[in-house]
Amino acid sequence: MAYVATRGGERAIEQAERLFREEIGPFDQARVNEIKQALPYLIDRVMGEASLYDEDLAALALAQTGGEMFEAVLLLRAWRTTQPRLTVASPIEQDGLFTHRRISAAFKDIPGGQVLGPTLDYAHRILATDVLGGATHAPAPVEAADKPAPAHLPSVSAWQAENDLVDLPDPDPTIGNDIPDLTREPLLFPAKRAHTLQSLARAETGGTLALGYSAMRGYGSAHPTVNEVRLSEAEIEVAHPDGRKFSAGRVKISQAEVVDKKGEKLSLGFAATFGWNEVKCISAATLDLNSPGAAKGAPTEEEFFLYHTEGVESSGFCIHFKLPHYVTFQSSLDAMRDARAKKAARPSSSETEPAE
Amino acid sequence: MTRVLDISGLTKGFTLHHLNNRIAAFDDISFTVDAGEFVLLKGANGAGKSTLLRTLYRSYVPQAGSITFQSVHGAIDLARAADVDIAHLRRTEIGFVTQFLLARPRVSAEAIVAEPLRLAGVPQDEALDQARQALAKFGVKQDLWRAYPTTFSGGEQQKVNLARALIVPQKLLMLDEPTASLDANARAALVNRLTELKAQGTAMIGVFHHPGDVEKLIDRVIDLTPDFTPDEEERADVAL
Amino acid sequence: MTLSALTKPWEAMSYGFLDGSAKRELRRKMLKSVAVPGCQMPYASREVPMARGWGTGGLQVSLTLVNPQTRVKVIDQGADDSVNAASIRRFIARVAGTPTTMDTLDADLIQSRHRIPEEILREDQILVLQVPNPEPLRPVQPNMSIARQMHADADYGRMWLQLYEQIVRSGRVMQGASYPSLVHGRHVMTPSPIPRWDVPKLNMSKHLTILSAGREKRIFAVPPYTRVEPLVFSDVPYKVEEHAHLTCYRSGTKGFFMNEIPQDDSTSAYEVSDSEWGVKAIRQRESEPVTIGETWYKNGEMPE
Amino acid sequence: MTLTLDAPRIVRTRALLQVSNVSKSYGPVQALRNVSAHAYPGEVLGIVGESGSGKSTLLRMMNLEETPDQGSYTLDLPDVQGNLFDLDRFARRMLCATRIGIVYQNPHLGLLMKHSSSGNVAERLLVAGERSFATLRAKATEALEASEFPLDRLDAPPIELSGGMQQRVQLAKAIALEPALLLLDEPTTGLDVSVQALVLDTLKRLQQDRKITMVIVSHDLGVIRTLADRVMVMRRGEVVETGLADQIFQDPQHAYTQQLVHAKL
Amino acid sequence: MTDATLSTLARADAARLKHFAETLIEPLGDIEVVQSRSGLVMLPMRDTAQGTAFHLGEVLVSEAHIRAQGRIGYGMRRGTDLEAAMAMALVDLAQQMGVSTKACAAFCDAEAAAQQDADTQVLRKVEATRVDMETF
Amino acid sequence: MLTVPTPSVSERRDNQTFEALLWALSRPGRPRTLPEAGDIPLLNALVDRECRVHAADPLLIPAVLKTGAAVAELDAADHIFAGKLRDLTVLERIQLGSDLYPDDGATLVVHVDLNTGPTLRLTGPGVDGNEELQIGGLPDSFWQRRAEVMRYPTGFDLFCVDGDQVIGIPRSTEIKVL
Repeated sequence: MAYVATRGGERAIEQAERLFREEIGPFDQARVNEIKQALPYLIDRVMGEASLYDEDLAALALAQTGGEMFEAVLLLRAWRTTQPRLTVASPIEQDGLFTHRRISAAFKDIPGGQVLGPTLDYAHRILATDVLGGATHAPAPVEAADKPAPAHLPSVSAWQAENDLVDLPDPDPTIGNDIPDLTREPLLFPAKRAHTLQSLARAETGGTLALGYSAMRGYGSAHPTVNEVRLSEAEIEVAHPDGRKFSAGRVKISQAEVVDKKGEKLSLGFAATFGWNEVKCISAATLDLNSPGAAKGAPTEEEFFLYHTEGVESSGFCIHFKLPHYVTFQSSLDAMRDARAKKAARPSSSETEPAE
Repeated sequence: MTRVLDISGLTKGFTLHHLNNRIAAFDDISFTVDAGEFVLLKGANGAGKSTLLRTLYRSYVPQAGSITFQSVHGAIDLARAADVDIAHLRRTEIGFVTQFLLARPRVSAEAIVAEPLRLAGVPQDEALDQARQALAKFGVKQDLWRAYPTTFSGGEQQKVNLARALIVPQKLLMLDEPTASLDANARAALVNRLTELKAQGTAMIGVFHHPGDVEKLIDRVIDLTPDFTPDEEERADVAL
Repeated sequence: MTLSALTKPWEAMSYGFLDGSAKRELRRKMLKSVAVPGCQMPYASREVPMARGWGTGGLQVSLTLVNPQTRVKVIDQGADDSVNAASIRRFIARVAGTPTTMDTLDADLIQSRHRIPEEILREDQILVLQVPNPEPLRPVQPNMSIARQMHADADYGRMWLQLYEQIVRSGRVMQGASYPSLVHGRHVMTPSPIPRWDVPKLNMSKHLTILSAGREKRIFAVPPYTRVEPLVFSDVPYKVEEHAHLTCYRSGTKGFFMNEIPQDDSTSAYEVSDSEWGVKAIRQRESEPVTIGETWYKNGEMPE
Repeated sequence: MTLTLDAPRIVRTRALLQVSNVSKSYGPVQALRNVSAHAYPGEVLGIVGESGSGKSTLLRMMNLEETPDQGSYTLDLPDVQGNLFDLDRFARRMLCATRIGIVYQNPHLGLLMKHSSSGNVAERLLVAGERSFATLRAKATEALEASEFPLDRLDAPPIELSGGMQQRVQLAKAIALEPALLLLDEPTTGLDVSVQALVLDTLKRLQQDRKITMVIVSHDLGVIRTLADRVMVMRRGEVVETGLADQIFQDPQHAYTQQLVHAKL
Repeated sequence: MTDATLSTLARADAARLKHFAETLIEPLGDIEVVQSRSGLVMLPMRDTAQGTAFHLGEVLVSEAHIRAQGRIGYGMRRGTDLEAAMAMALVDLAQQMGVSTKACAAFCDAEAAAQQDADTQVLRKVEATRVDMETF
Repeated sequence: MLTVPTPSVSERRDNQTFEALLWALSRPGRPRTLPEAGDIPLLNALVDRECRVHAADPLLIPAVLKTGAAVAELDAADHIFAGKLRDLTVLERIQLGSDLYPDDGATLVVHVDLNTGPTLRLTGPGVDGNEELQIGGLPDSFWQRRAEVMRYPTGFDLFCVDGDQVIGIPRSTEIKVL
């Protein structure tokens, strides 16, 4: 072949990926296990945003991407596409949750009590620098109580409903395949509530916090009070072919309920996600609380926050600007040069002067 | 003579809801007016003279009786005629003259005088021409014709008003103290114009503070005393 | 017998990466988008192992269409050898075992970002265009629900107004790529960010074009022999880029869309954007056997 | 206590606009109750009433932006037949685009604030199908000129203009296609008094020059008095009184109208 | 009501479960494998504000579906351990067919007790974080 | 990291069926060959648990259920396998979508006899100029009624199946009966 076009692309992309991977180095089952054990909250965040629950795969994704969160989430999301959907579990009900942490800011004490569970809320945020000097940081053991806490705790809003402070909803009878599914149906507006909550469950934590924070600071119409925050484990209730229901295991979930105190009764905002991630749930619940009646284009408007907290889409769009755009750029340059030439050739007149 | 107006049993009073009060203005009035006839309404201050004029013009709605007007379209009862018919008659057959001009910003004196002609379908140029003649007759100086009457003195505004109100020859004309505080020249011009209109057959009903101004025109006097009067001050505003 | 003998080996993925239900949904939506040319059809858009915005929409369409016999060509900015094109081509071949080609004439399926090849596509070829922003109304109406209603109403006044404004401000229509075009006289579409040069190639073409936006989850199509009319004023004609007179400094070919290559001496050189066309021209010049197809543009002019 | 009026006998032309027995509820709130209104060709109908009286809802219905629960709406125009509330979205849009102009109190509702003023006017022509740039430009200029808009600001975006100028752009947009009906929703509310007078004057002039039928909604009696031939008084979704403008202002019959007029005088 | 035995098996220690299930294969005889795969289970949750059921996401599970003499053995567990799911199905099948009944029951009881014990340990620690609100 | 997967038999068949359907709908009036005769290949290539299907022939229902789709009445179905049409009921009840969502218009599959019956002249997208063909086995005035019930872009899309031959007629096609 006399002429060979420069085919640098193929080689370059191969080597570029190698360069990235070289820095991370080899990874194996041991590294995956280490990540899984050492970084459970990071694992939770990846599982939540990927909306795929499996600690091993999440740890693998983190190992494979060197902890690049957006890449790790994308890996898991994409991998989901190859797996068949086997069934839809029964909806998780709050009163069936195996609860590790449950607090409310609305009352000093609540039925079932304020149970702090695992949290750093009151920890002194001091770096354990002595570890760098060779010390081992061993956490002090929990002094377990004699009696176990009740596994299931009542909901704060149930008490509020009994006292006519809030209207509790009629349970939605939708189950199984009839529950709207964002991953199979396009998101259209006004969004179905099931789509909104599902989208928030898989939303990117930082983006959700940013928009939720804007609503908390005053760009929303309602000021949230945390009615209830829970960290718990939920059973995956599925059915044997012969009809017997059983739990196929447990997954960690977090949920938040925030409350607005305007009007005659309290109104509630809600969010939940896979894994333990309180900040995301409180932010998302605040968005949910503020979305009714929000102005078009406001951060609390459902179309705005649902589109802009979708991490895989937003990060993908952001990095796609690195792709060559020289054809479109050329097309615009052509128009720009021609417009300039036209302007130079013509005495300026008020009729065609730019208005700005 | 041709009958223009036949008023029969006309009654008007005012219900003032906020005072929970009903005030009678006049009761069971009947008279007729012929073409070219000038009727002067007389009576003590507040005897209902202006009220009667406005009722005939339908700025006030009568409560009983009839006002049969011989329009070019045939006889029509102004007490019951549809609003749209009244509006049409006001543009074509029935005029109302007061001493007040409702000037509008940025409308020249000549344009405001020409307006009734234009509304009656006279082409712009011709209407302006007639308007200038009328302004001249009422003694408005030529350099004011294209100026905005909003800036004029009261007296000058009144002249513009008369020129406007009398420019279209109407079949029936109501005159509500048009001469008040008018200077002698303008008063003469007014009388001239009214004489012209009377000769053309316009029937006129007028209220004059100084009836002497129009003495030569008066054919008949109708005395409305001793009818009770509504509070005229409160409703001093008059339509265009 | 042991437990491991009873248990099946773990299957890595399905043919063409997408599972069956994803393919079926895409098939249904492709049919609807052919039935209503230029109308954006919402679809679920699965996540694929590529970042959103890098051709995931086009990729899902290609993965649904291919079989092991489908000869696939992938271009980005007109070039087969651009990094993203190479990556997508490699991916399709890897998950669907398809043969690949760079020759437009050999391809059954062409997935492209931002260009339509210069050689006329045949009836049996399918062009898949990657679309970042499927909504032509977005510049005038960022709210997608309102924009959808505007399409439903064929309410395109704002679209025209945008062109009016550009002429008023700049003396000409400033739209570069993605020139809004009316399809079958009913729906305005943005034909992916192809240059103005390429839009007339969609009008009454012999091939089927499918446009897919993965991130925005919209798919639309231009069937063969369908009117695609760029929005223009009756007295301000449509203008393609002024590339007709430019010559490719590498292949010597002239009358096609060019890439401008800035030179050290602050001048510009030009290189034909359709890389394979350039390769063919060079081969022909060097007397190699090469089949060159008919081109849409002849001497830099699009025949009526 | 007043006499019942006869049907028109002299003016036999049909009303251009006829809204009949319109009712509309929003949940428990009855916004309009059995409301009828009409306007003859070239007539200016004024609608007054406090906020919440239903006057703006009625105007939006006349602009086919809302549909009542019951009632009908006709326009006596060639090619326009039947109850307009029965028209589908398409037909409504085309009718509004070509035959009805509207000026909103809030210019943001009627204008694209960042587009050129001429473009705002041109948009209406574009919606109606005009596709020649030169014609668009000429007609937009003409309409802006007729609205007494300064032509040296032709391509300035409304956001850079004063409130009065913004209303002139709205007006130009509304009249660009010589509409049969011009709807004005509080067109001068919020403007300085002096600017208000100028805008009203432009409206009056346009009305006289072009004989456009107008419906003007305002809570400002001064505005209604300046422009309207006939006035309709609304309260709590109902029409309490209609009449010639001078009659409504000088001899209001209904207690509510009296209260309104006396408050103003 | 959920089936306690199946739930116990789904959470049972994978190594112990597989080890035990191997012992059931011989006595069970001919087994037809209908399904052995990994896949996703959609996990919906009910929103406490409006009662709407929505999807939290998908849980990766392994599934085994086996048949013998008209009976169905079924296993579904979290994770990609297809063998563990198969082991669960084998225990389920054995219990239905009356194979190694006592051993199965003993295995399940032991696992259930272990799980119960683990939960209690967790909840005792959780209880330690309860705030005593009667401060005066 | 992984090996190239190969298509299964069903994967291959669905792919071929869709290729034929897409080609046929893109070229209204021009027949295309399906990998197998009848409704089944269409059903398997297009339909799954997200669909609502109406099947006139009860013998088709097990195949529908196997796809996971719900069986639906005519006016709730997104895919209608009407078999041999005896009357025009289907045209009165079929979903046509809306201006907002034209894609909600149903897909209708009917059995016809090609090369018999009235001659039709097709124009519209996908047709180069015009296309003439004969489609028999449909009720009288089928084409007239089709034109009456649809207002573009709402409407339904039609596949006419004769053995292993399929003809696609999208809603955008205008049909004149000669």
